[in-house]
Amino acid sequence: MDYTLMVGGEAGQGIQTIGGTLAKVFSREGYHVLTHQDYESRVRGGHNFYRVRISEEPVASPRQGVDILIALDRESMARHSGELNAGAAVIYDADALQVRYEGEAFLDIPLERIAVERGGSRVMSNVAAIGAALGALGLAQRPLPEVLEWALHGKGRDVVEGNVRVAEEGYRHGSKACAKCGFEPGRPGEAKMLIAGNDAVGLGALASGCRFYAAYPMTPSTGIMNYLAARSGDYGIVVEQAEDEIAAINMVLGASYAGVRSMTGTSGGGFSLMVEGLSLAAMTETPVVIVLAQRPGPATGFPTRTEQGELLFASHAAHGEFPRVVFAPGDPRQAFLLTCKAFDLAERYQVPCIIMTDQYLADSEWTYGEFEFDCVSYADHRLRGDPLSEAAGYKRYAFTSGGVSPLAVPGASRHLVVADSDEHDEEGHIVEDALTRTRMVEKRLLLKSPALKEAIAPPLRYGSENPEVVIAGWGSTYGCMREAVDRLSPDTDIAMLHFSEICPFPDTGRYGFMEALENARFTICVENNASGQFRRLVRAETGYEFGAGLNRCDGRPFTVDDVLGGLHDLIR
Amino acid sequence: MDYTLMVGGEAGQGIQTIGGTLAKVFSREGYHVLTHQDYESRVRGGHNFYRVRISEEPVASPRQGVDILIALDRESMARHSGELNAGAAVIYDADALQVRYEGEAFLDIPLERIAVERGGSRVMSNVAAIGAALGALGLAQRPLPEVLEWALHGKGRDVVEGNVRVAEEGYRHGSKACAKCGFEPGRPGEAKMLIAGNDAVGLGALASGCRFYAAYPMTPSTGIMNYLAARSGDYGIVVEQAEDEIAAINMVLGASYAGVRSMTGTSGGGFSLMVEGLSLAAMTETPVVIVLAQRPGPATGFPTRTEQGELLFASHAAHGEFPRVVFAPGDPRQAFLLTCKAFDLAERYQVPCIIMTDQYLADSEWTYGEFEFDCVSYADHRLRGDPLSEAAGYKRYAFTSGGVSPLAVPGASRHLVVADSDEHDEEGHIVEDALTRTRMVEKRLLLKSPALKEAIAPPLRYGSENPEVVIAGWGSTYGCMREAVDRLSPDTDIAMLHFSEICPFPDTGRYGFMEALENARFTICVENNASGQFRRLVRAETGYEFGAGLNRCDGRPFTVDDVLGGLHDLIR
Amino acid sequence: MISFDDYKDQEPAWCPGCGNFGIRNAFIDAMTGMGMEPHQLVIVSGIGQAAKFPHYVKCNAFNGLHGRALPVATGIRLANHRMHVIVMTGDGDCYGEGGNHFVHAMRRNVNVKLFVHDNQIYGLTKGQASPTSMEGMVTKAQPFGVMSEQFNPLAMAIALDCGFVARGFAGDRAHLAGLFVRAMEHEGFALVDILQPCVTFNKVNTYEWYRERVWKMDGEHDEGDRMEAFKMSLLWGERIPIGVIFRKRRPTYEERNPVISRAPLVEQAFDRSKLAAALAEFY
Amino acid sequence: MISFDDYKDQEPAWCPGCGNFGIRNAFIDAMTGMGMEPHQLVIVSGIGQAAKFPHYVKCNAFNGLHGRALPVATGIRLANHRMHVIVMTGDGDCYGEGGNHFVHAMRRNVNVKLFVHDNQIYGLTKGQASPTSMEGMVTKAQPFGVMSEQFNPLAMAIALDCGFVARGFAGDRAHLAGLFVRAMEHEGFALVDILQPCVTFNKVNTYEWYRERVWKMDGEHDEGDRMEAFKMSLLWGERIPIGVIFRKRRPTYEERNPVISRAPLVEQAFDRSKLAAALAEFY
Ligand SMILES: Cc1ncc(C[n+]2csc(CCOP(=O)(O)OP(=O)(O)O)c2C)c(N)n1
Ligand SMILES: Cc1ncc(C[n+]2csc(CCOP(=O)(O)OP(=O)(O)O)c2C)c(N)n1
Ligand code: SF4
Ligand code: SF4
Ligand SMILES: [Mg+2]
Ligand SMILES: [Mg+2]
Repeated sequence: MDYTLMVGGEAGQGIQTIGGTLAKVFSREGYHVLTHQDYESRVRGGHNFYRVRISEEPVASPRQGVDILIALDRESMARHSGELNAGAAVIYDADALQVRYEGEAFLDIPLERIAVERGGSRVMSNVAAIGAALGALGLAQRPLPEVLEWALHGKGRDVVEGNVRVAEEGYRHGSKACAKCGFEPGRPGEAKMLIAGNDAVGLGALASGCRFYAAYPMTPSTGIMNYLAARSGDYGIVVEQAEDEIAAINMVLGASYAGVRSMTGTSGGGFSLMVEGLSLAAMTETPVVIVLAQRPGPATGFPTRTEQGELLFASHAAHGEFPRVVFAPGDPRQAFLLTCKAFDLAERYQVPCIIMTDQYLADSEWTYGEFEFDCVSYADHRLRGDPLSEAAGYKRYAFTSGGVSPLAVPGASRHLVVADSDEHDEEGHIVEDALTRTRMVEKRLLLKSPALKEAIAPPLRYGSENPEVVIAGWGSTYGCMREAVDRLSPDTDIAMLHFSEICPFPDTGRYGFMEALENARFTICVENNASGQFRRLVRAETGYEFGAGLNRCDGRPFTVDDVLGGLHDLIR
Repeated sequence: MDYTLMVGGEAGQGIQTIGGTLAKVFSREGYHVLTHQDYESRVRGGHNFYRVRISEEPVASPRQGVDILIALDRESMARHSGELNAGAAVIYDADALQVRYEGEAFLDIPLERIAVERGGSRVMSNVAAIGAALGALGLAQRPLPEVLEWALHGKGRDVVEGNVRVAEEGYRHGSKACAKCGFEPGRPGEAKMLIAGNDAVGLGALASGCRFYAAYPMTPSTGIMNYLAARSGDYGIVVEQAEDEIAAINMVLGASYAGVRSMTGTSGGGFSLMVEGLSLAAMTETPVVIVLAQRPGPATGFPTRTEQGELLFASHAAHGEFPRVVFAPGDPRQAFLLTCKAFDLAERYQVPCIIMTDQYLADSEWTYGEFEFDCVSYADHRLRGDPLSEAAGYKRYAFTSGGVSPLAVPGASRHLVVADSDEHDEEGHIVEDALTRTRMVEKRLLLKSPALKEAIAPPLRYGSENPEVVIAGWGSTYGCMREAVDRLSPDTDIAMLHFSEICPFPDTGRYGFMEALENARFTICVENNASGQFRRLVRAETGYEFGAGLNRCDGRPFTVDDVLGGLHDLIR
Repeated sequence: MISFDDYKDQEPAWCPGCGNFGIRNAFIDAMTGMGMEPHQLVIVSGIGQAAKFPHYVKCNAFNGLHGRALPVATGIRLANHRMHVIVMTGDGDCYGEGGNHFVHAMRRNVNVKLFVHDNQIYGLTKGQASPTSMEGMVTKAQPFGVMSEQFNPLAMAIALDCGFVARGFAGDRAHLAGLFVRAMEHEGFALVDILQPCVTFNKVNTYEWYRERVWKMDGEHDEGDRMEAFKMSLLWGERIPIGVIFRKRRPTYEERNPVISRAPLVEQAFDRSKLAAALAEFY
Repeated sequence: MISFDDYKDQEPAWCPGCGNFGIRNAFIDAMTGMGMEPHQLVIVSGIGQAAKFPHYVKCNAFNGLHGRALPVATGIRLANHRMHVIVMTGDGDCYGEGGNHFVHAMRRNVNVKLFVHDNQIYGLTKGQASPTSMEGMVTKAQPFGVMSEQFNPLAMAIALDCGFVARGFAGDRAHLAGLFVRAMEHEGFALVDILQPCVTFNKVNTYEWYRERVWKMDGEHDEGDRMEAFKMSLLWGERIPIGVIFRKRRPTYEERNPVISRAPLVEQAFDRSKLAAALAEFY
């Protein structure tokens, strides 16, 4: 079984409710799920859709084609009926859309009537649609009540019961209308967790002991603020909406200086405003984690869409020279793990760590058996408590062999902690002399860099051991590349190199990944941007030139089918 | 003759007056002059110095060693007496410094007494020092009165006359004290122009018809604002000090949109704040010239010192993908010419142009016979007047074969000019669809890039035709590299490649400069930074790896002697 | 004569019932009433629901970055002060991200009209608090309710001696159109803060909420008296005054700057012959 | 007992005679007078002559970016509100580059003390106009004289309902030290704008100029009356009032935010055992 459901309609029609609830039902039933959202920069109207792919096998990428389309308006029909797979079904309410579609695929289900009759309110027609889709698919309706309770949490027993009645009736209709559809629901498994990229970053922050988050709202990063704000009381996190992104990063640096783990998140425009603060983090050696959730630029661009257009910017951002860490997770699990690693490295080496996501990853949900919390180690790298009080003397920027100076918590002892944005001496006071400058550059940049590089894992290799074709990429193209390898293997001798730890660049001396590229006949770099930024980065780091690039810059994510099509054209 | 004079003392003691006036005297007498300043981030006290190198031959770099030291305080003696060349002279006032130095070199000249007795005021002791230095050198004192009049312009006849008397008396003393010094003044020539990097950028702006300059003060870029502000009345330029750098760049974009050529200038920290605006310039296709006068970072760093630490930042700055031009002039003449070229390209291709200087270049003065104004062509690339009024229709972002759409002046006709930061259609209105997006990326980025690359000149080659050693660099290392080539030729078969037009990278297919690198035995990249940014850029652009790098990151510029020493160590 | 329909452009992407429609209508009324033509106007905006305005009204437009409309407008005016330059912005855009420009634009007194669609919420980003959100309002980003003092743009403008300070209400088209006209007629920087219901995210400050409270205080106080105006600006509760609160003629930047006091910069020809003098300075 | 000398650190790089010396002396007087010890303080500053302050006084310090001291101070306070957090800043730093943070820090009412060394000029960058420069002042960057209205930080603070608004004078050490003490004692955000002669670049507002005008108005008006305070804040001319202009106790952010109302964040242990619950939400 490998089906794609799509919910289409205007903003404000409840597309997210339908898509999100369906995804939850499937994951609870133990299916593998992948969702992804396409929405416009408006609050009502326009055209949005939500895709849910389900399978008994792990899924990692959206696919082209739709098996069940829930069309909440005519526009959805106009735009998406061309995408229907053979045997697809379309759920719609002819009365509501005031039009009737001909053809076997089109199942007219009186969603609004069901809602009014069984639930007493037209708004519940979304729940009827959920039921109808499950009925059409022939999936068990068992988990529906509990999922509805989850979705409506806090809304009271009556509301939930009304919704359950509506869903059940929708199910009956869907099941009947689709009696001959031929969907084969597959075997349910153990309940899985369902998590989106933004939430995974938030969870990683929780797991790392993040205590302070300041940010300014900006799509697609806002979900992280929402996640943490909702949990701020329970987990003891101060979440502050700053007046602008400049304030956000400076607040975060203040909190970090004061002794707590701190993070901010934004998108490209906000990140642009933050880069002066990034440079300050570097100079003061204040740990900070910054999430850069990319969207298509330049400027305001496509605020609700996806792109990988800021790799080179993030890698070189801000004035002056300093080391940094740049991660680009490929899926929510990586987002979680790399967030934890970012907090650790930021504090251990007192450098800024940037986590790059994008709208596609931020908003799309994946299923997992579980997250390995235990593989995440936690260590407090700060100097506080007795070791601090008892220290014989303290200098914030003391020279050490590895360039890392003790990071004391101010106010926790009589020692004074002086952080300075100017070039400074070991104590943190302004200097003008050439010698101290040279030693400080050595300390901050030259000594720390090798240790940071040491901490960077090699790219993920997946596929053939001795591949003829290598596809490489970074960040959110992980899933579509992985599935492309699955589909082409073993007919094609293909492997993937996925880079999620990008800066410092993984050590080519220590890891053998460059050989795979050098020995392959075709090497293709897959990027969700126009200019091939990773290709350029690899050239800058290694001198290696990819054979070709597969690029997309229309604001939409790659599907596995796009990748397969692209490879087909390139490999000949 | 090749002498270096140095004036040392505290901030506020008049070092700039002495150094600047001496330089003017020399350039008026037709000598080749190169000055450079070293000052701290404070207004009084500390230790500053001003170096003036003079020669009958062109000079392009500071040298180590001092021939005449004017020591205004004891600190100057302590710091610089070790730098004295054989036969050097030190001018000081034992009474003022309350100490007497032993040795032939030390010429005690009663500067304050001369000032009081001849001029009536102790502050004129600086003028006495100027006279003394000229006397010691044995230079004609002829141009002194007119230079003093220039330096004291607007101060009235009496003041000038008093100063002239003091200078003359200083001259007599210096001449007498240095009777046996052995300086050989060389032959004077035709008066030369003397110009610093910042002024040359300002002059380039004037020559390009720049009408609007908004900026926020930041060392070392402030000189540009001062230059233009002083001339704003005469040349019809609005110079506005913005509340911050974000306002500055946005004002400049507003003025440019409205139809006038506009520029801003800043240093690294301010540039960080401007990058969101840079991205806006790109998306709206609004012409803009941005001067980035570098200083050592990160953060506040060394505010009054020099570094080339922002090449990769400027080349990749801001969110989203877009073309840009980056220039890095090597001397004031190049600064002038490239500023003119930047204005032209910015308007012709409607892209942002960044001119990178640094504190060394911004503040140091060079002499030239004259500037070639005529080689600077001026063309108005905007659509206005009758051609606009008579246009049949107007779309700000009309698709064209080269990606460049007509840039109309709003309000100059009934046509509406709509500029948009969101992804937009040809008329400038917001869109959400994939197709328009793809075509706009093509227009802005893919179509314009080749034309821009076409406009970029190759690096300047200097030295041997078939060099065994190639030294390469960018921006302000031009002079020290050039002199190093002069000094090593012909014994060493050496050439220089100096890059002043960096982004887009000069076309390696069209120009043969890569062969020089590939055929050389030693290739060395000279950069005033720690990490070798240009080396990395060349790798990213061409895959080529330099044999070695010669770097300096202590906030001080290279001297030709540093380069010679470095080459000596590397070439063996 | 220019008509309402001549000003119509793209179909607005605002939610049905949004207060922005009322503002748009009042604006077009004011412009047509004054006989202003689209090409005489430049509307500058930032990012937000309010900031989409110039796409829905015919005009020259610069739709720039979030928070940065005012400096762009300033640049336009300084380059060409024959144009009527209007900023359409939201409360987040203008008082949050753009707060610093708000302060300094008033000090400069450039002849720009600032019309703030103040829905007391971040609309486009789906309902976070804005500087003008009332204390205690709960949102996804403010689960404990807004803890900061509500920002008072009018009091601040009076403190900064802004020459034209007014408040309008999106639900009163005629009154608002009248304010727009008066703002346009004022020589100098003018602020009109417009109470604008956001029917989707602001469930506190609804049409009804505003209707119960707005009070047309035109004529009730001396518009030229800064102290009285300040007092008036502090009213927010049972009664919320709308109308012109403060008015004062101050010399504009355009009048003061000798470079442009005669003619707009964009109309001044570039005289290359002067360059010889510029070069001569360096000898 | 802590003494004056215990607070001394590096030798100041200010010009001889600079008003900053007076501020430093008054500050140390206030701190020693209150028995405050250096490790209990964090001084946050931006960039400028004023902002070098924490290098010249013993304390915990964060000398950050130009204009950005307030958000850093806010972050420090929110992470550890047992620390006394003081911002030392200049008029350009705070009202120019940092203007937006000035506005919003007052709204937040975080318990941070803001001491602005107001020399009405950009000192460190050699004499450009600052927001508080008086109209008409000629500088290299303002050859036609300052054309913008002089910024009035006190009026603006009162408009924003800041809980402690005062003006001091660097030339009156004892009075200024008293203001510092009162500001420190106030529960909440406090602004002290300090008239500070810049002997090098500001040739208008000299010691003499200030001395002829400053007027200790303590006791002359009701500090708790916002209208009276506003009126007082507008005085600038023959008489320039110094002292506490406005005072009002408002709940602080630290008191309102339930996450930290009991204990500072930095003292709250990280409880990893709660993570299971966080994970469970995703099933
Ligand atoms: C630098 C930057 N930060 C954040 C955003 C995201 N953003 C877009 S609109 C907006 C706020 C909108 O609020 P408001 O200005 O009140 O306008 P409204 O939508 O309420 O009319 C934000 C935060 C952005 N586009 N750019
Ligand atoms: C982002 C940025 N812009 C500009 C500067 C340059 N700069 C340093 S201090 C300063 C102004 C200082 O004025 P003020 O804050 O009044 O302090 P003062 O020196 O007068 O005490 C400026 C513009 C900077 N360091 N960073
Ligand atoms: S979200 Fe609010 S402000 Fe935005 S269009 Fe809808 S109603 Fe209007
Ligand atoms: S320049 Fe002015 S403010 Fe700066 S130290 Fe000197 S006198 Fe003080
Ligand atoms: Mg709003
Ligand atoms: Mg100042």
